Parts: sequence; C-alpha cells; structure tokens
Amino acid sequence: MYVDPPDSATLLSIYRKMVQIKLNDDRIIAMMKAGKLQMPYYSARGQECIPAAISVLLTHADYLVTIYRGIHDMLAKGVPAKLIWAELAGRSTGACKGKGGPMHVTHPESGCMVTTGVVGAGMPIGCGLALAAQLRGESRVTMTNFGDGASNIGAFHESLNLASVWKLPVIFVCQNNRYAEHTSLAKGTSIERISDRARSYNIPGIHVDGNDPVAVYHAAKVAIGRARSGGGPTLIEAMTFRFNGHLIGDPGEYIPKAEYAAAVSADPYPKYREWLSSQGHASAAQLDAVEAEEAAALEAAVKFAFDSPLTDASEIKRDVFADAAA
Amino acid sequence: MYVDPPDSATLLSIYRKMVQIKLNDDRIIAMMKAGKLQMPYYSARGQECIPAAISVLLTHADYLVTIYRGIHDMLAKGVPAKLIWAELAGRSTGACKGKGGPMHVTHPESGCMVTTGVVGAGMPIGCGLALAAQLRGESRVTMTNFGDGASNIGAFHESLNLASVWKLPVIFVCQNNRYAEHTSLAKGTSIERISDRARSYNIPGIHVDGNDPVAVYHAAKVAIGRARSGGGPTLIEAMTFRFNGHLIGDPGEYIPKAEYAAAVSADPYPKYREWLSSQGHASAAQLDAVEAEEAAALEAAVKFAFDSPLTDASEIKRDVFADAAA
Amino acid sequence: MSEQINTIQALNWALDDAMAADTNVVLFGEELADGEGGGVMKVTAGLSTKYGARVRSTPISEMGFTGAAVGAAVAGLRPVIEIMLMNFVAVCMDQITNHAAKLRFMSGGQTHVPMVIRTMTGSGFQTAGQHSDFLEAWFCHTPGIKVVMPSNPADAYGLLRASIDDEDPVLFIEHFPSYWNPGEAPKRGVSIPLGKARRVQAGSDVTLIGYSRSMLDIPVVAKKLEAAGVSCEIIDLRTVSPLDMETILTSVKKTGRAVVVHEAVRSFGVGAEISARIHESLFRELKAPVERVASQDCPVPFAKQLETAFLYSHADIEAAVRRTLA
Amino acid sequence: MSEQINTIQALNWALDDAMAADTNVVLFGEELADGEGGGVMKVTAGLSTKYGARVRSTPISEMGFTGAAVGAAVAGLRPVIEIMLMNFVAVCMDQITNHAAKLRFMSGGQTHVPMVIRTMTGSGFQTAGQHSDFLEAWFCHTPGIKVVMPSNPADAYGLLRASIDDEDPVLFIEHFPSYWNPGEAPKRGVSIPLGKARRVQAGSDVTLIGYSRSMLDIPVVAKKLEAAGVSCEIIDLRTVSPLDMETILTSVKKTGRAVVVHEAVRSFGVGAEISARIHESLFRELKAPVERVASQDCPVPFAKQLETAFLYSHADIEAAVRRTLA
Ligand SMILES: Cc1ncc(C[n+]2csc(CCOP(=O)(O)OP(=O)(O)O)c2C)c(N)n1
Ligand SMILES: Cc1ncc(C[n+]2csc(CCOP(=O)(O)OP(=O)(O)O)c2C)c(N)n1
Ligand SMILES: [Mg+2]
Ligand SMILES: [Mg+2]
Repeated sequence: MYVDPPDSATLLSIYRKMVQIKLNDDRIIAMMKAGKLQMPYYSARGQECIPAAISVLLTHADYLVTIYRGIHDMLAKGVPAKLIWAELAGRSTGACKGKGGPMHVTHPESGCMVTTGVVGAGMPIGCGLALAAQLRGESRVTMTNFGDGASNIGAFHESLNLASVWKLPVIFVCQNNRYAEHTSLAKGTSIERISDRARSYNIPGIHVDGNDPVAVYHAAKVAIGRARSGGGPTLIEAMTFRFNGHLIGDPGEYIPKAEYAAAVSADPYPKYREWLSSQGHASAAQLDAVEAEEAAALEAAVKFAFDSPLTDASEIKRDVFADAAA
Repeated sequence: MYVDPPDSATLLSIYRKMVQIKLNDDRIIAMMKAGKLQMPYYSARGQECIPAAISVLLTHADYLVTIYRGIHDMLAKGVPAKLIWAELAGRSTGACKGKGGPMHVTHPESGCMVTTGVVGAGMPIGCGLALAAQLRGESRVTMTNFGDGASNIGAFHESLNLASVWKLPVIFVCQNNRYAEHTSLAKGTSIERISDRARSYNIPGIHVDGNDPVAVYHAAKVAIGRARSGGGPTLIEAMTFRFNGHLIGDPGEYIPKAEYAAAVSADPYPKYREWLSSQGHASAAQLDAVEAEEAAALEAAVKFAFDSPLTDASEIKRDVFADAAA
Repeated sequence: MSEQINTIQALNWALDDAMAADTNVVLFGEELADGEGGGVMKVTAGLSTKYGARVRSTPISEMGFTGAAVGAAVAGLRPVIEIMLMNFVAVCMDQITNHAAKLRFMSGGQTHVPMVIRTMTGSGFQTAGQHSDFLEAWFCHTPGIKVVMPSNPADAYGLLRASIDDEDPVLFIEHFPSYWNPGEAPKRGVSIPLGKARRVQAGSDVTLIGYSRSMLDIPVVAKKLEAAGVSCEIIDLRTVSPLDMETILTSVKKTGRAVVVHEAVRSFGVGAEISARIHESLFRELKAPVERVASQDCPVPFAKQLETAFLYSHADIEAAVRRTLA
Repeated sequence: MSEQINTIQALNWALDDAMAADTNVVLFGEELADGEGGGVMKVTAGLSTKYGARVRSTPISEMGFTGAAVGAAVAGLRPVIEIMLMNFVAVCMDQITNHAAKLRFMSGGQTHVPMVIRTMTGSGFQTAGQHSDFLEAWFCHTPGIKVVMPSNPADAYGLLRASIDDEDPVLFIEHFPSYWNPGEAPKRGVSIPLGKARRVQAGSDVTLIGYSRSMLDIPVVAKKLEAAGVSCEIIDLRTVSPLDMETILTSVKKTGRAVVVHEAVRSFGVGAEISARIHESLFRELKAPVERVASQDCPVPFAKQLETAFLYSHADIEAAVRRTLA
C-alpha cells in the first residue's frame, strides 16, 4: 500500500477531499435522522479516497458524469458544498434550484455535467462529452463513474465498445463496492474482475485497491495521461466498500458479518490519516487544521442552505423547454 | 478443413440441408425479381453450412431463436418449406398466416420459437427458452443466432452474463459475415475475434471456420453437449460471408472487390460437394439425387403456397389478444 | 371491520398462491430472492425459500431478464418479473413492446406470451425525475399488452392473480407510495377479472373516473362534494387498457358529466383517450365537456414543495367537478 | 412549376446547410458516413466526405450513440443522430425520455440538450410488426422533448433546420415510404418555426387535421368531398408536440367540425389528445363530436392485403367527415 507516493502537498490535497466528503456524509445522515432533510440518500462512506485521489489530477475543465451515489464524486471534483446542501434542502440557491435533488446534482462550472439515477446510463453520456472534447481538439478528459452492478447492463458494453472504436478521451471508473443494492458481486456478475472486461473492447483495464489513495492516484494518472494524449479510453476498477448500505435505512442483512467487519477494519479514512502523519507527510497539527477547516466550511454550507428561501412552486413551469413561461 | 469428419450419412444430411437452403434462396430471389413476392429479403446465401451442420445435432425438441436473416436457420431446423413459402406469399396456410412475414417466421413444432427483426433482441429470449428447459429438467438446448454487428449491442452483453450466472443451456451462435448492413467488422467492433468476448462472462468461446461444415459440426457438438449436461452456455463465432448483400437490392459498394472475390471463391457450397464426392462420402449420382429431390420439394412448396388462399383481411382482428373477436 | 392488510402483503399472497397453484409460475427480478432481502420492498419475501429456483434474483439487466421472461413465456412458463421502478422500463421497452406485445400476432397465434411485468411508481417520496413517472400511456398505445393498475390491497391481490392467469402479457403497475396503507384483506384464491372497471360508489351528478393513486384522492373529494350537495359516481378502472367503456359510458350516460383523474402528466395521457371516447359516444348526452385532472407537464421535481405543485391537488379535482356543473 | 425535389434530397440539403452554418452540428448513426454508403437511404450521402469526422457511422448501439449525443449536446455540440427505424427507439428510450428530455429541468436550467433524433417509419413496404410503427404518442407524453413530423420535402427542410437550431431535444420523425415523392423545393436557408401548424387549405364545413403520412391522404379526400359540396379546411400540424392549439381552435371554431387523421394506431394516440382539447375548448361550438381516423389497434401485419386493412383508407376519412355532417 501507498507505494511510490506523490509529493506531500498532493497527498494532503487528497486527504482534504476525503475529510470534506466524510464530514458532509456524516452531516447529511444526521440531518436526515433529525428530520431536517428528506430524500433517498445513497451514502458513499468508505469510497471517499477514489474520487479524492482521482480529482487531484483533474481541473474544472475536465468533465465528470456520476450517479445517485455520487456526492463524494461531486465534492471531490469541486462542486461547492453549499450548492449541494441548498439543493438537498430544496432551496432556490441549490445547484439545480431543488429540481434535481441528490440524484441529479449538476454544476458545469466545476465540470459536473450529468448525474443520473439510471444504472449504466451515464456511460454513453460520458462518451458524448468525450466526443465533444475530441472533435474540438480540447485536452480535457471525461471521468464517468459507476458501480460494480452497472457492469452487467447493456449501456456498459455499448459505451466501452463505442469509446474504443472512436478512441475517446474517457475514463470509465467502476467503484466496485461488492454489492449492487442487495446483490453480491458473485451473484450478478459472471467474472471475478470487472477490469478484465476491458479486453472485450481492446482497451486497457486496471484493477486497483480503492482503499489505497496512492494506488488510485497512479492508476488514474496513467489513464488520464492516455486520454489526454489521444490514446483512448481506459477502464479502472477500484475495489471498495460502502459502510452505510445501499441507501439510508438499509439494515444490510444481506452482508455477511465477517465481510462487513473486515471492510470496516480496512476503512481507508483513518488508515490514510495515520499513514500521512507516521510518514511525515503532514503533522498531526496540520491534519487537525484540515479537519477543522473542513468542518467550518461544512457549517457555512449548511447555514447557507437553510438560510436560503425555498424554491417557489412556479419553478415547475420553467426549464421544461428553453422558452418556457416564467 | 474437413478434419475428423462424422459418418457419411451425417455428412450427406448436412449437404441436403445446404442444398435445400440454397435452392430456396435462389428461388425466393427469382420470385422477387419476377414480381411474385414483395418484401424486404435478407439472403443468407453463403452462410448455409452453419445451420446445416449445427442442425443435424438437434431435434425438434431443441429450441431455435433466429433473426431477419434466418430462413437458412429455419429450413435447417426443419420448418417445412411450404409453410415458409405460404408465409412469404401472404397466404392463410403460411406458418404465421402471413402476419409475420420473413422476419418473424415461427414454427414451434420444429422448435423455431421466435424470429426477430430487432438486432440483438433474440439473445435474451433465447436465455428464457433455456431457462424454461432448465427449470423443467428437460435436456433440450436453445440455439440463438445473430450476426457480428449484433455483438455490439447491449442485449448481447446482458444475455451472455445472465446465461453464465444461471448456467443456462443456451448456445449463442454468431454468424460473422464480416458486415453489419454496410459497416465492416473493424469499423463497428473493437475486438478482432468476437468469440474472445466470451471471457468477459467466464464461458467458453469457440472461433470456427463457418465455411467448413465439419468444423462447425464439431464446435456445435461440444457446445450442445455442454449445454445438455448442465455445463452452461457457449459462444460460437462462425466466420462466413453473405453473397447477396445486406438485403436484396443492396449493390454492395462498400465491400472491397478483392474481399468479395475471395469470399466467392471460398463459397462453401460447391467446395463441400466436391469434397464429399472426392472423398467417397457420396457418389455423384447420390448428390445429384439429393439435388433433384430438394428441387422437387421446393416446387411442391411453391405450388402449395400459391395455390393457397390469401389470408383474409379480418385476420388483423385476431391474435392481438387470446380473446380477440374473430 | 374485516381483516386489514397492506398492498405489500396482498401482492405477496397473490404471488405465493399463484406459485402454489401452478408450477409454471416463476419470478425474477433484481433482489427478489431471500438472499437479497426478498425484494427491495419485501414483496417477494419468503418465496424463494419456499419455491427454490423458481424465484431468482437477477443481475442489473432489465433487457436481459425481461427478454428471458418473454422466452420463458413462449416456452410455456408464466413468468412474473419485477422492474424495480417504472422509469426503468425505458431500458427494456424493446422486449415489452416489440416482442412480448407482438409475438402472438406476428406468429399468427402459434405462440403467446403469458407474462406479467410488475413495476412500481409514484411521486411523493422526493425520488425526483427518474424514479417517479407514471408511463402507462406508452403501453396503452401498444396493442397486445394489457395494463392493470390496482388501487388498494384487495384489488392488488385479485388483479395480480388474474394477470398471472391471463394468456397475454400484462403490465401490472403498483403505486408504491401507498404500499403501506392498510385496506380490506382479499379473499384468497379469488381473482378479479381483467378489463372490468369497478363502480366504487353510485351517484347522479357527475362521474369521477380514476385508477391507482387517484383512487386515494377521488373519494375524499367526493365526500366533501357530497356534503355540498353534489352526488358523485366513482369508477375505479382497475384495468386501464383495454378500457371498460361499457361501465364508463353507462355511468356518464346517467350523470351527463365526467372528470378523469390520473397522476401521469396531462398531455397525451390516458385521460385524453377516455375523454375522446366519451365525447365520441355521448356527445349529445353530455352536459359539459369531460374534464381531465392530471399532473403538470414537466419532469417530476425533487423538492417537496415542487413535487406537491407537480401533482394535482384535491382542490383541482373539486374545481374540475364544479366546472362540469357550471 | 417550381423546382421539384424529394424528401431525401431535402433532408440532405438541410443537414448540409446546417453543418456549413454551424461547426457544432455533428451527425452520427448507423451507416451515415460515405464509406458505409451515406445512410441506408442516402440521406447523409456526401456529408462525411465534406465534413470529415463530424459525420460518423456507429456500431449497432442505439443506447450508446444516443447517449453519446446527449453528452455531446450537454457539452455544447448540436448532434443530429439517426435511429434507422422508429421501432428501434425502444432500445434507447432511456436516453431519450429519462435523459435528453429531462436534463434541462433536472439541472435547473444549467444544462440543456440541443440534439435532434431523426428517425423513419411507416407501413406500406411490408416490413411488418417491428419495422413500421408510428410511436410519436410516447414522446408527446414526455415533457421536455419536441416532436416534429414533416409531410413534404419543403417542410422536411425547413423543419429540420429549425429543429437543429432549437435549444431543446427534438424527435424528428420522417415518413420513409414517401421519401421519393417529389414536392416543391425548399428555399435554402429558411427555417420553418417549430410549434406552428400550417393551414394548408381554407374551408368552411369541417377541419381536417393531420401530419406526416396523413397529409398525403387528406387532400385527396378533401378534393373528392369538395366536388360533393363539402368545404374542407386542412391543417398540417408539422409539430405534433407541443400542439399549436391556437391554429386548431381558430379553425374548428369556424367550421364547428373536426376530423383528426394519423397512421399510428387509434387507441391512446395523438388523436385522442387533440380530440380531448377541442372538446374541452369548443364544447358549445361543436356541431358534432371530433372524429378520429387512425390505424387498427393491432401490430402491423406483413401480407399486403393485411397491411392495407391495418391502415385507415380514404373511405374511412370520407366516412368520418360525413358523420360529422350528419
Ligand atoms: C436501469 C436501472 N435498474 C435498476 C435500478 C435500481 N438500482 C439503483 S442502484 C442499483 C444498484 C447499483 O449497483 P452498483 O452499480 O454496484 O452501484 P452502487 O449502488 O453499489 O454504488 C439498482 C439496481 C436503476 N436505478 N436503474
Ligand atoms: C436495434 C436495431 N438497430 C438497427 C437495426 C437495423 N439493422 C438491421 S440488420 C442490421 C445489421 C446487422 O448486422 P449483423 O448483426 O452483422 O447481422 P447480418 O445482417 O450481417 O446477418 C441493422 C443495423 C435493427 N434491425 N435493430
Ligand atoms: Mg456496487
Ligand atoms: Mg453481419
């Protein structure tokens, strides 16, 4: 683990993103339990380090397509937390004015172009974003995220084939948390390593420990470099786990206790913090400061959201078409 | 070629099916040119030996799912030619009373269960037929046929994964004629050998020369044996060519002349006849007799069709639902 | 008061009783088996334990398993599949509309497809644009498939039993936000015939026509109107396609006024067909044009206040009735 | 007589002119590039030679390339894609209805999807159940996408230009059996606004409303009726959703009678919405109920005589008009 780490600043940037994601997740769940937020919420607790490590290699010009379980991806990519919070709270200041909700957060300024609630559907869309960049001669890349279960749906196949035939600058990131709702990997997926499916499309497939931000960083670096230089798509499979079930309220009875315990004991979040300080990449004081800063930023975001006005009901008449009456 | 052939009787059965398919195809095209039949017709001239060699290993109890380019598959499986002819001619005696036409010929008695005009759609259906056999403990197998282009559509992926996960007794037969409408294999398909895609589903993939009936026979024998004994699905890719373009009227401009010429010179039909007689599997007289018998049978089928009454227009009210008014 | 159960229980009973009565009944869909929790809403809880391999969890492959149901039904099984939420029919429309609905007709009645597609939908839980739509109109416009939409636990039981026994494909649409509402328990073993609406309440001034969710609202408004001296006749369609025009016309002939209410968006919805048919048949008898009450023509929004504004209100129903009386 | 061209030429001009006018316009679909013949009907002939990589043939992956168009449109391109025949929309509905149509709304107007989906359909060539359907009603019932259906070459040009320029997704449905019919040439560079119907002919007794194929039939019947003393006003909708109710109601207010004609099957079709709206708005002014003329409620049959019986006839239109006059 943590082999050949990048410089300490990068490592700390990754950590900051992980902190931000975790704090936001904890707080969303707390607010739901307190009855202050109501929605279907798919926590990504446990998966933080995947988008955190990838995103330090991206800019806002790069595109992101993510899924219902995607708030970690959005935060890592740079979607301002306050816009997400206002969205969840149904406020007019929300990223989508409260019309999209957690499953559809969009923020083009930071490159978060589409968030979908339909399994697999983001992959063809990612191809299209990449096609636009390719045709325009831009160097931006498109990251399109999905889960292990999504690798069994038709859109996965069509997208990887199309991306390969057209050599698109797109990176398919499978966050393999070993479950698709309540279905284990083995029950739904006929192959052990999803990354091996890349061979069917004559593209590289990378299997990586998603609990190791350094390993994810290196895998992403290779894939992003390939995409930027016209080398075409890559499939990355990052092994991970989601600690809070499929959605909040899921008691997770279908997960063997031993498997769950092992996953929790491999929680990348505390492990990475420990490693950072033990290796001297950051002092405990520095890490404490990051956490305090992110906690304060979170408070500000929550306050921004709940201080904002609720979106007016007349908004349902807008944005259906360009010319909709206000 | 022709390595380790089965007994002469089997070889001759294969030849008889090839003759029947070719004669029927020639005649359909002639009747279309004469204005006696009108329809979109997808000739399988050149692909005869694939279903011919497979079908000698099947009984009517085995299921077949095929596609718009499927009359060769149907005849090989045993759908009576007269029912096909009457169908094409829109007669009440047609397999489907003229309601389905060439793209939807169905004949459960000979195991021809579904014929589809939607690329890829037959594969999930084949899984379902195989599931029924599996649940009932029957030994029948399901053959589901499709083209090279179909290997790029989502249904292919979902079907192979599902068949693998459920170990279904289904054989996926890709008749790779190197073109999908006007699109060459290389332009639409990101991998050289479609059979290699089997690896993504942890099932066997067999690549075979579709111009060699003996090779196809052996490949099918292995796959059918595996399916019958509970070993699950197989993907077979049989390399072939279609001489009459995508559909009748297609001038085939997109096919390089040299490629076309090479394919024609590799036409399995005359080659196989020559080999049969040169190897002593059948005398020229025997082969002539087969051809004469099949020609006579074809005449009878055509006569049956055109002697039959046209389907009455009131039939459009029937078969929408079980209880439709007559 | 008679025994009360909720719709989840009623559906579970119907499936259990149908499986006990006919070994051809098989269930599949995502998470249906007990290892995966017996369905996300527990509708199929206990059934895999009781019936073994006849109840299967599937990969996330709606096209694959819906097509497999088509094939299994053609082979004589009676598959009951679950598409987890109605919006996901969009990934497997081809198997439903081009295959399930058409195979009987296209085969000239040689095959048929006795399958049931259970699916759930409805706004109210803030599941937003891709998890809330009522899309019944798409399937009503597709000859060859029936559309059944129960409004209470007892109907859910009786209609599901009839749907499973039906010889043709049935799309069975459940309103999941009312899954937990208690209602009178069904008499086990008794089916409710398809294609027959139910006159819920007799009245003389106006006919209120609804199905599914609107049957939660119509009686409330009718009660209020009753108090104000307006006598409402109420019809629960139960089967939305084919429509029971006899029951509808008998009622409207008497009252001279009709209001149709559904949760689906207004334009080009089921209400249009009902309105058109009533006008066509009873133009001279009608005292006022048929009114339609439906959701706003926009995607379903996330924020609570927007979601509420999207759906029709009780006041909308009342106003429509009053317009017919004006 | 002015210059005459056919619809294929008109569409080709529109695409060519749009690509010349705006480098953001890109085309993709099966066989569209010249290497693959420039489209199965040659609609895109010459364009890849002229515009290079902006015109692409795709694998058989409707879900993949339709989704890619969504992504490309979100990134600011203006993709015009081709779904070869309308029935195949069933394999990519999700990208159209859950994504293209909803992203503007769900993103709160931050993104939008200026793409055009061209598709073709129509009975008459004996292409049977899976290659002939008019399915516009599905999309009319989907808020967020426009549905445009030209009936002649000049309209095909002007409406396609407007569709490409539109800021929202447009489903552009072509009637391919009349592709080769000559008609007045369009004025190049001039768009025809979406959402506006065209009064083709003024009249006083009855309003005949149609679009696409029915505009081939309505004028013929109107001429015959004219000779018999019935004065027909004719409206070509051009855009089917959103409906131009102003034009429709102005006409029907004057004539007091209306007949809607479309090739799609009758039940739950577009005619129902138009009928319902006219009754709602002009109940007191109508002299007779609105009549609907449409195809029979069954799949499209293969045999010529059945296909003819499936489609409405001129006699059906005439009878409907006469009923309104009775
Ligand atoms: C087409 C489709 N089918 C089913 C669902 C319901 N569903 C939502 S999430 C999910 C599981 C997805 O699993 P995976 O791809 O592993 O992602 P994860 O949720 O584990 O992050 C399912 C089946 C859906 N949203 N879309
Ligand atoms: C979903 C879908 N898309 C497009 C088509 C149009 N189409 C008919 S045949 C065909 C080519 C299929 O090629 P292949 O799978 O190689 O089979 P072949 O025709 O060569 O036997 C296409 C694109 C279709 N029928 N269905
Ligand atoms: Mg997962
Ligand atoms: Mg081919």
